[in-house]
Amino acid sequence: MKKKKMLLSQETMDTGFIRKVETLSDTSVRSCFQCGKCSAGCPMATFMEHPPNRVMRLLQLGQWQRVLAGRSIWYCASCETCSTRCPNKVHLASIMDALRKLSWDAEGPSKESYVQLANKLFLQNISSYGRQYEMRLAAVFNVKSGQFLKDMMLGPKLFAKGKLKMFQRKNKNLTEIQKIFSRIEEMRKKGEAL
Amino acid sequence: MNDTLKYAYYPGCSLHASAGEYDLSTRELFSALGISLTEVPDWFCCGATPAHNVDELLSLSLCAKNLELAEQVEGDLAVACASCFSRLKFTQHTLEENATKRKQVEKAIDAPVKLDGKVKHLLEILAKDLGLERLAASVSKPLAGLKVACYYGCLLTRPTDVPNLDCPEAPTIMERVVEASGAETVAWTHRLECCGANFTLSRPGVVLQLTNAILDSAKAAGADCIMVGCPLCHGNLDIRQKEIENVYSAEYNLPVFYLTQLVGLSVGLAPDQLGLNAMIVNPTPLLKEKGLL
Amino acid sequence: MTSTLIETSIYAAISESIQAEAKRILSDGQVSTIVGYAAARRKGSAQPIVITDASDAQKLIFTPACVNNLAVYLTKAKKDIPKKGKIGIVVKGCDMKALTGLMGESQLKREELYLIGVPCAGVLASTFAPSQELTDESLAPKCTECDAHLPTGCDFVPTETPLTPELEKKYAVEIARLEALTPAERWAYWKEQFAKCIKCYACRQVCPFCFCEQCLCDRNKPQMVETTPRPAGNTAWHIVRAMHLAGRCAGCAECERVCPMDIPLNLLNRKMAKELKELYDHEAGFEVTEKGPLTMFNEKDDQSFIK
Amino acid sequence: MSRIGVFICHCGENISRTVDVERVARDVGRLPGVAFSTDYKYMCSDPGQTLLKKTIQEQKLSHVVVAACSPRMHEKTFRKAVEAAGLNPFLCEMANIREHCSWVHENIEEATIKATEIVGMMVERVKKNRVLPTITVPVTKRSLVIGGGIAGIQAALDIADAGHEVVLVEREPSIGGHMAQLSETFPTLDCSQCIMTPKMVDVANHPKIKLYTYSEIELVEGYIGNFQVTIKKKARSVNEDTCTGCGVCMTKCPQKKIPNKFDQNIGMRTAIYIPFPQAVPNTPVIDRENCTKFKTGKCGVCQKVCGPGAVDFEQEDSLIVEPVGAIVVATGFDLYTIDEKPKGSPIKGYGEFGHGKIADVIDGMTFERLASASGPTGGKILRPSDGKEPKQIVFIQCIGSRAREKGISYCSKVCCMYTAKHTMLYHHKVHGGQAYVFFMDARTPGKSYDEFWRRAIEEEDAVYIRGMVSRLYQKGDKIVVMGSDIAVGVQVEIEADMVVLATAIQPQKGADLLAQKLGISYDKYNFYSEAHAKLRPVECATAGIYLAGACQGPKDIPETVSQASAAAAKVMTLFSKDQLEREPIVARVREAGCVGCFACKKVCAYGAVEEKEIRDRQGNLIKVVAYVNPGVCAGCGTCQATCPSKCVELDGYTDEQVIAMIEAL
Amino acid sequence: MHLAQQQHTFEPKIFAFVCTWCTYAGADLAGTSRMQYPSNVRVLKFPCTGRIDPVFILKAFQQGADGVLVSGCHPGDCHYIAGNFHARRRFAVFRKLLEFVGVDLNRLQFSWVSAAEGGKWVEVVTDLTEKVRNMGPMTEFKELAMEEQWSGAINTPELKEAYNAI
Repeated sequence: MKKKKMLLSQETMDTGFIRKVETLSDTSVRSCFQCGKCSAGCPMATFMEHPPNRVMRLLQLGQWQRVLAGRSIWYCASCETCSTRCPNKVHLASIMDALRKLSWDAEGPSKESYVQLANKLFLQNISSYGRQYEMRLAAVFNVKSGQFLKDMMLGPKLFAKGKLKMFQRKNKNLTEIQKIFSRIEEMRKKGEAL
Repeated sequence: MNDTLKYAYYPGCSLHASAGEYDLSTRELFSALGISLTEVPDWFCCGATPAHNVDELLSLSLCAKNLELAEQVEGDLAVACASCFSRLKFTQHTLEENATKRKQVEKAIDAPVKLDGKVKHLLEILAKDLGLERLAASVSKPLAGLKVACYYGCLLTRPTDVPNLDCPEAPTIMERVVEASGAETVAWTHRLECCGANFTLSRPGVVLQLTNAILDSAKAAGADCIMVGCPLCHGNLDIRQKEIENVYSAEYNLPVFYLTQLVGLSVGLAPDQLGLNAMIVNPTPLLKEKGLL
Repeated sequence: MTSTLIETSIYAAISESIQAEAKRILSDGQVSTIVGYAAARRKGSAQPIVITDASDAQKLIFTPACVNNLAVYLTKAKKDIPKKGKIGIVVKGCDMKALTGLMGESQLKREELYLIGVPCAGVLASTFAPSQELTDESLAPKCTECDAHLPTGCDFVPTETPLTPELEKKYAVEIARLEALTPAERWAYWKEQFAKCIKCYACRQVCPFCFCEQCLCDRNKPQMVETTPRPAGNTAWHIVRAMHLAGRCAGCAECERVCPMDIPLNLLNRKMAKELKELYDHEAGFEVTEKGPLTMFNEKDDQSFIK
Repeated sequence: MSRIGVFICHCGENISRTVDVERVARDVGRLPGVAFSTDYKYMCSDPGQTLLKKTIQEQKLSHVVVAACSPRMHEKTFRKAVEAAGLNPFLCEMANIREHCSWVHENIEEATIKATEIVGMMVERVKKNRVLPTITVPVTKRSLVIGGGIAGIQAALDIADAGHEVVLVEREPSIGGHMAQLSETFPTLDCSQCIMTPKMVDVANHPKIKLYTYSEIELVEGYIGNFQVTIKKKARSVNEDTCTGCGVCMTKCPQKKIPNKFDQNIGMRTAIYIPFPQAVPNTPVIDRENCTKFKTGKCGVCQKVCGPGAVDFEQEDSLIVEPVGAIVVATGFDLYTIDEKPKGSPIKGYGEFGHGKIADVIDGMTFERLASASGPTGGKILRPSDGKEPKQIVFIQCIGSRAREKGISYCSKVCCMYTAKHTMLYHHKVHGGQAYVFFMDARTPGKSYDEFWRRAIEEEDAVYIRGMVSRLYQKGDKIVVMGSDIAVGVQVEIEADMVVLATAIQPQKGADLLAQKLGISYDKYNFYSEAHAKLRPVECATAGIYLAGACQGPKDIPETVSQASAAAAKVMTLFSKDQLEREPIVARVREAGCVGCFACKKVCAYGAVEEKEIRDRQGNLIKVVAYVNPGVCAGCGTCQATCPSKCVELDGYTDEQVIAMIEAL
Repeated sequence: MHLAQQQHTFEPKIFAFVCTWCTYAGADLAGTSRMQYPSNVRVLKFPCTGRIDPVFILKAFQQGADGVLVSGCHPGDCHYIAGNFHARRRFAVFRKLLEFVGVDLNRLQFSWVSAAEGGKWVEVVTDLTEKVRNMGPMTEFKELAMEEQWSGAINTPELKEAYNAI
């Protein structure tokens, strides 16, 4: 995929996808003129197969399959360095958010599952408890990702320091949160929101 | 200026869990400085990075809900966690700029969005609302001789026009606050670099690499300790410091303080009021050496 | 070693043709004057003559002693020649080259000349008596390198064709010998030659191309070249003269012939001609050209000697 | 005996740090002819110059040597000061003891000796300096403008509006040039003809402008202020004075299928024609090669239908001589073609793009005609091959330009901008179409230019792909474009309906021949050379000839117009005086010694040497000698070095002066 | 290497004939750039290399020059269109003549130095100076001049005696 020739035509360049990204991120994809400053300052660029500028370039050409297939978008740390320094006010961090959202929706073909899993569990925690339950988050992640012993050495120490709580009190107004989740879902079903 | 500063307080999830000492020291410090904090009742998680990462609408809605809840309490909203601060500020910024998103969010929370209230990080309250002069006047045990590396991380200052805490590329607010407390600060290269907090669960290897570079830079600059304003940064720098030393065969031994802990020390609070015992890298030898304990 | 005889039997017939043609053109008024050769007092010798009357036509001859380049009479000495009408002139191939050069330098106009060409097998060297037989030894050195036995572009040329054996090129051999020496050895050679010079300026006087009214080397304000007949001035004079003739001299060798001190002056001129042939593929005297090799240029000229 | 004054400048410490200036002043003071010598802190300063002037008067100096910086720096300053003190300015020389001595040597002893020798050399030189009078030449206050494109039109109007007569010569039947062909212009997208045609009409109506269309320059003689220009007026076959421009001839002409050059040969015209409806003058011309009357002798319809009887088959080319004082050259540009070029030409075509044999691969100018409302398609973008609207269109920049292999290494400067404009025009005209641009760099310096380019991408949906196209080939009715997006690092392939090539700008054909007639220099591409790339960009090295527009190098319209107005201003400066003054560093012939070999004439690059007849009182020709026209001579001195008897001398650099310098050392 | 501080037994005299537009300006640039080079060179300014007569070179050697440099604009850069092209031919031929009469051409250098080539000026001048320094003094023309003074060599015992007595 990465090296495969691009056949450009109005059909292969998904401008609808670009519009979606622009709507979600509220930033212009086409403003980018490929100066490369985003990639120059990205702390995560070395971990990505498409550095940020190339993600932008592929996006400009409507080549979303190539972008979403890679793990690049999941390796974005949301550190906002790119957005801060872009000469064209391209809010690349927001574009990354939009891409992850669209990948998530499309049950994207990304190879990166750990980050996605962590995100999923985090959001589940919010809807179940209202607030984060760090202990549970870590434990469930380790179970689901099959890394039972990950960070086991840290556990007792943190527990001793009072940094891990065995129980989490649910918010009294938890239903309000759950309503937010369900209203958003409903809006999306109706096509009122992306 | 009103003598008693009053704030609604949004601690965020971490301060009720792994960063309990940040919560403790914040409350103790503010009461010592005569600043009133009232915790927002039944606040929710802001959604943090994972929420905006995959579902911005959810993230905005969660924060908007929290802003709505904060309206119940008198005063601006004081936020301790850099991530919560960033998300709340982002929400205000986005909803002010984008009417479509604002309407969607109002629908999700089933309430009008309120953007009038000010969201302030603790640093802002200390440096601006209280003022550095008054802060300095409250100092009884100056942190003389302590060389502090102030670590901002990503979200306190970035991106331009959103947090508006300080210059996004060359901030000085942390340095000014801790210098008011009598400490020395060091100039170092990695104070704005990312620690990779988002991956602390999923990809710890990444975190180790990024955080090591930060510790290395602070050490090279001659710092005695690091000061942070974010529980996520703290987690990586403090909790994982031993592991990093092992992996990279390095020796840092840099205690990582929350800003409220250091300022708290300077106004004469006791170690147990500041939760110093909860720190993984033991600060006691350093503080003793500097005559601060 | 026996010497090779150069066949000159056709010269008599040529003389007759010249006389007839001269008579004709003077009679019908085509020319007012003819410059040619006539017999001189010493046995077998010849000298230039200017005739204006058809009855003098029979005085004209052509023999191996007719060595002079008559072209010079059309430049410096032209004041002696009546100005009216066309001038006829008897020219060998080598002399013709000088005329060609002079036409290119606006000194002569072709339409004002009537050229009587002479087929020539060679003339005598100045070091031999005029009555001497013409052999490869007594032949003038320039004739060993002659490439113009039959003059071209003339108004009249006798029909005879000279026999011209292939001979050793005397100047080329001498130039090659000098070139093989070291600079110091060459300097020594020329120092000795130039030291002989008495600054009589016969070379300048006889040269068809030294047509300047005032020679640079006679000037004293400023004095570009020392005028005294001493080594420094002599050397400068001969270098400047060789430079001024470069690309123009066609090798009539009159300078060398008239030099009372036997300085091999034509060697310098031949060397310059050789260099111009190699550098710019230029050979003087074959056609009237608008510009000479040193008054024109090519953007692609060699500049390997320039840093 | 000379009374020379020598002034040694310290230049602050710049000289005195390494040169013992007092010692130099003392030593040169002993030289014969030196009446006064001194050293001073800053000679160029006001008190320094006052010292100089005062000393000249008090000491009654005859010559002056100022030993200071490079004469390139302050020679004018000191000569002016000397003149103010009543001496001829050319009796002052500078000795360069700063750039050539104190700044390049550290050893004080060595530098001091060298400085003394340099000053001594200049002392000997200045003794031989002569009083040189300023040279004046008369000025004919009429100007010739060659080329009737926007550059020529602008220059002609500016000069004419200043009240001077202008002779405007255009090779084609109408003025207007390339700008008249354009559809819309960047960065404002206003219609080219709408802003162009009023100016063309102004030219036609201007009482001070004499317009020669369908005419060429035959011969240029003379020099600044005094040119004689011979113009060849080609036979138009229509009498310009009687023709009313009604156009009946054109409607009746039976030859209607002749490709119109103005429409890049995609539109057709008749044999008697005007190239485009707004042509100036509105007088048709008969294309004799394609006219039935001229080919077979039969027809003559145009003559029969012409009411005023203006058609004249017998008309012949005529030659007109115009005296002018200045010439503005504004011959404009031509476009590179990708066709195979004849062997030996340094310019190569593009075999990889089919050598121009793919019908729907067109150049930018053809696209302009397609997009033009008055063009052959009425402003519709249609493929030349089948008249269909292209749904995918590919633009390729830098065709020929920046391609050393093709023989052109320069950037054509306007292509980035007009390609951006093309994508916009396409976007406006073809709904649902997609434009792609392959580019190497986007070069958009200019007011509102980068914004314009970004607009094409950000608002007008053009997809820009960084990377050069490797090959084009026809596949069915598509053209396959093989490229690469170097930002992504993968190959790109597009099946296009039409390809537009942004071909390089070249000088007009025959630009070199015109330059030879004018005696101006040109570069290896035949672009005309300015006198100085930065400081004299509109003047030729040949005095009195000025450049405007793309004949000098690629330029866009605003730049062309600016340069045209600048050239006009230069002409007006020249015309502001009745007599022309110039520096008297020119060659002079000593007629007494000259034998008229004209070696000097042969080497003179300016044609300054003329032949002059010397006659006695009776009028008999004594001899022909050389004469150097001081108005034309540029003062290089090549003639003097060439003259065997040194009968031509360059004032200011005479042999006497040179030999004096050599002998001084 | 610091040239100025080295001690030399022989300091050659170098004449430079340069055009004002390119090489003179290039030498000016070397000055403004504070580049350093041997102080042996004396610069004579001409409008153009086209003005430089071969006689000047000859004269320079006669006046005691040990080396001569002729320098002008690069081909195509001539301020006077083609002066340097004419000069190029003139000197191509003249150097051959000098060579033929026995002048070592290592003493005669030609170069193109543009107004932007301060560095090249320094290089050309330094190279020629060093080369000529190593060759030693140019004695040929000086000896000729000496011979003029004496109308012959001191080759008899009488003359030598007379000379020594002076």
